[in-house]
Amino acid sequence: MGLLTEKFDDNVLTTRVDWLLNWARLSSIWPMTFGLACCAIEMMAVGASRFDIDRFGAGAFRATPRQADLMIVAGTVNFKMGERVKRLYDQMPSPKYVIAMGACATGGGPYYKFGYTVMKGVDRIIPVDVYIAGCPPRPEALLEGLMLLQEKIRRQKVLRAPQLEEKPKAPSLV
Amino acid sequence: MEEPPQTTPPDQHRLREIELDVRTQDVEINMGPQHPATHGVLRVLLRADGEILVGAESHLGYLHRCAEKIGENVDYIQYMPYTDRYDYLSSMNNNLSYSLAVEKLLGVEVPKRGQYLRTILAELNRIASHLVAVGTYGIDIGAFTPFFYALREREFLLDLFEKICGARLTYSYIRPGGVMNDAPAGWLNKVAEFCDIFDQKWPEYWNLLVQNKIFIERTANVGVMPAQTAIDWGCTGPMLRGSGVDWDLRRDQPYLVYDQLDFKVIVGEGYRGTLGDCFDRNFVRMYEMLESIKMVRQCLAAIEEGEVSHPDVSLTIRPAPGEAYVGIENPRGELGHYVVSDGTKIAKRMRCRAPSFVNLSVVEHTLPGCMLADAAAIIGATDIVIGETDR
Amino acid sequence: MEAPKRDTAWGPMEVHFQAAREAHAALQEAGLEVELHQPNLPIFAEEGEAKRLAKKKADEPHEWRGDAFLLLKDRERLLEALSLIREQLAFQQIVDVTAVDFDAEDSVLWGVYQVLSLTKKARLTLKVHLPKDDCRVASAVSVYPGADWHERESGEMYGITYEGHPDPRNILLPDDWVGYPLRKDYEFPEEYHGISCV
Amino acid sequence: MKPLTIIASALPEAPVSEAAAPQGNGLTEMLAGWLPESVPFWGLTLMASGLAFGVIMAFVSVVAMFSTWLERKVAGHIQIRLGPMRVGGWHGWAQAIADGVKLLIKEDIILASADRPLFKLAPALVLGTAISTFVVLPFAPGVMIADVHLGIFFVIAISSVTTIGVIMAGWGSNNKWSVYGAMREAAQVASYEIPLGLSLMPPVIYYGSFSLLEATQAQSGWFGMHWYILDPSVMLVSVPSFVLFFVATLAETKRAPFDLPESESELVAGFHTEYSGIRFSFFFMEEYAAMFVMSAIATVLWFGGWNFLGLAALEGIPVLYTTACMLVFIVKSMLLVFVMMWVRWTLPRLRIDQVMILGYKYLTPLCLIVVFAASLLEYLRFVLSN
Repeated sequence: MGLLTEKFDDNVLTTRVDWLLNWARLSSIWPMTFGLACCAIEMMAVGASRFDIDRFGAGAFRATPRQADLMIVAGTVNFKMGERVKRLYDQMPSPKYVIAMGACATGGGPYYKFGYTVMKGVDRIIPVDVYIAGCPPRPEALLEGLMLLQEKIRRQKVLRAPQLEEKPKAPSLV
Repeated sequence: MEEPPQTTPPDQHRLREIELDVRTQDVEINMGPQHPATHGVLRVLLRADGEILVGAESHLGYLHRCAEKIGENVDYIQYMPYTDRYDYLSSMNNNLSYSLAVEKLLGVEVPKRGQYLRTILAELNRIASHLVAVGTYGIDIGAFTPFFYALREREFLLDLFEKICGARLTYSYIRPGGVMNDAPAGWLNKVAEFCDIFDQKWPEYWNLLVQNKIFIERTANVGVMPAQTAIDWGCTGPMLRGSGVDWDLRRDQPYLVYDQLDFKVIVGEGYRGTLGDCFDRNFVRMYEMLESIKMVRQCLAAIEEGEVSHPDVSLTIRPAPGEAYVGIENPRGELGHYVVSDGTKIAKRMRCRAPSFVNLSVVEHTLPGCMLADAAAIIGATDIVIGETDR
Repeated sequence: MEAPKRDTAWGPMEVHFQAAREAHAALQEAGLEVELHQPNLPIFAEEGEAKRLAKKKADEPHEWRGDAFLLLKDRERLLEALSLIREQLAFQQIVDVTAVDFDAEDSVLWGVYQVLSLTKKARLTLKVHLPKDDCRVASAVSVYPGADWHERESGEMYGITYEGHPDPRNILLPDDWVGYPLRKDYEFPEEYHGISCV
Repeated sequence: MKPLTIIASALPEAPVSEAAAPQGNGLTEMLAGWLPESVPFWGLTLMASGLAFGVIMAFVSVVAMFSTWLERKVAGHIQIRLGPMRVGGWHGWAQAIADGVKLLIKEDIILASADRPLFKLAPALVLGTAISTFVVLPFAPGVMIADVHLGIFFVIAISSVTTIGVIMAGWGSNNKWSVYGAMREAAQVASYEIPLGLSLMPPVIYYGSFSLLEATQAQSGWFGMHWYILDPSVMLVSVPSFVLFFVATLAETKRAPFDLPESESELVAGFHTEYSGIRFSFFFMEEYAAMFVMSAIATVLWFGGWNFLGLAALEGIPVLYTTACMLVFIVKSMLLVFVMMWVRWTLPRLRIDQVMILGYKYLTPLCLIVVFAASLLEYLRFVLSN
């Protein structure tokens, strides 16, 4: 699809095709099996019986970044791990999405002031699509974050030329 | 005194070459920090000869969150939330250890009802933690379904915790001087209800996972750790008891109301395979859940009305100078807080002795000689929480 | 052996005090210079004392409460003391090795060793003073293998050199980390590998 | 049926090369009827092959998609969840379509350090071999691409080519986990080919033919219920041989408890760790296609193929009869696929040495015993019937 991406103007065909592609993408967001800290436990709960993220088609947790669409940064990122988070993000095939789950991934959380190794938000190394508040967020909050991400994907334009500004580029770690 | 076990026999590589007259090279594989079997962000560097491991080296620090430094910069009550996040599967126990250490410095004892509530919550949290441990161990072995069954009961427990303190995971409920608030009306009945439900559900895990032939094959005789090694390396909790050492802080250094409760310390007995293997550690966890239910029932029978917090302890705490170490039996072993106070409202040292950290240190010595698939089984049986090993 | 009596809500106290006294006597008998420090406040506070303490000014003199500990005067003889504690006094397990930087102005760090006896069911705390300008002490790994990772950790956090440690690398911090974070005079870094820390 | 003599008589008559050509030529004749006379025979054959390929490809895609959806639903319900519920409306029926389209438009990453030809060829080879096994499946009377006389042999031979693809994928990825997955696959499949082949022998001895079509026709008695596994005179060997075949099938198709090549908690994703997007979906499809093929073989040999109670009554209405037969065949196969999923979500995973021990020390000797018993039984039946 790389050849066709972002080459066309708006018309009936492209909007319908866009609708289909976006529908496929938002209906099948495969997260990566990637837990960092406390939030990972709530992420597990989201996969489990009561909340069951699989209902929305996002339950196929893939262990390898190559097959994942969504990286849920569930927990505190420190500098040592940040390098790996960045690498894992780079290993994912596009289109890829990032959810910063919880206060730590969003902005350092309770470790903001005295946490000398804690990265003050994962958005300093990778672009984030959805931020979820909470420490840790409730599973419902993660489900809502997923739906916000789905809304975001629904509005994307695949074949048509982009009209939104590009995301700011994150600084490199190494 | 026993020599520490060798990580990798240095001459093994050469010997093999001579024996087989084939030039072979060990594979170095990097397991983690993002790997499904490392329970978080542990990284283990494995050296393998085909499927057989010849060396292992753990790398930690991917979740180092500087909690001890923070403890020296914030006051005693402000530090409570950080203790929650050490071992995020059993926050109640972390709160308890910290609160007891501060209370030791303050010299105050919580009223009886508070002590009973603390005991009930610590034991319920132990069950919740063991449920995750047993469930994720199933995933490590390759069985996904028991995990979901275990989490089903855990959700019931989390509802109970949520009712009493408002949080699902990070409670800050047990705090210096007592507990946050008294149990809401009907809460204790709910706990009794849970005990009955759990008694019915427990055989499900036992039959589905532990009694499974493949599970036994995968865990029995794998990762055997003799009792002496476990003691030498400072292992505690199910790791130590799985090796057949009869040691439980709840019985041997009783705190709270444990001296008034009647319970059995579960010790591995080599029910399948050798004493001290992965099966035994899991076995200890399985039966400890039942013992916890027993204790909770006794507490429910004994609890009486009254105050839950000590009236002298307020939000500002300035303990007398001195130092206190309190170790309690966490689901993973001895969780100790070592607090050094100089009489001001900020501690001089806030050390957390984390059981996972110590238990993990022996794993890299257990791995050589096992197969690659056993690495997942052994790390899983250690039941580590990275938030605690890295702090 | 019977489980020790529960003295307090945080566990038995008397058995630990007893163990500290016994260990003090045994170590002194072996010719090691050891001080026994015992708290001088009663275990339980009087009613209202905690409230009174909470309002107390910092410069008022304090009494001392908590655990007893042994202070080993000569840090060169640490291994001797530890092996005596392990072999003769039957403290089989090392619980914790850590250090304390009590004050930035202090000239010494405290090296703290917590040991546990599974047979006596008692704990013991041994301390040594390590001068900050010459921060080294013998590694306890040869006596207690379990001290391995604890020493690596306090080594990187306090800049203590554990002499004879089999693997003295950083364990929690990145290999290229600058400074010893748990020292009181530690300055928080501005940036790490181009990522701002503030 | 001529017991005991079949193997000798079947082999020289039907060498594989001849048998692989379209036999009934139904499709070719049909095309010849529609197209002008001037179209040469090779053109017709080519067109027929193309058409057949298209049909199979579509069928495989549908089967794979349905199976992925089913797998997630089965997993969900076994794990007291619901599985996909939202995508497309009713019970997430469109989930697999969304997954497929998404994988199609995902970025296709080829590592700079990968062995590019191997890396690219592997998924195609794997899926191609999985598809070609569909050629010999008798879906319904007259609905069969090729009636190969050595059909069973063909399936076994072709399906083990998958292993080469997996090894290529593992090696070409330049990833240690992948290499481990590939090596495990090689060891495992090589070991389980033996019990797999041997466990197919009892039915072959019973039918006296390697042809899947003949096997199906042989089970049409008793109003469509004369299935091999239901025949009381041979139940002593038919049931054990099916169990052995099923176990060997699980290993052959890399399903739990034998999913070592891609064991998630050990090898991340095994041999397809480095594959993304469409190439990964090929492996995905292959897994489900292979499961279906193996279940279909079991259906034909043990569960009567398209035969079902009273189905022959519909023979007067050809369209209805064919559809019903196909439906019966597919439902039977999918039921076996369901059992495989059920096993996967129930059992833990074996270790590689245990897999080997199971294969060589238990399955192979048991298979030999069963084959011996089957021959003996067949001889007795032959003696008694004469």
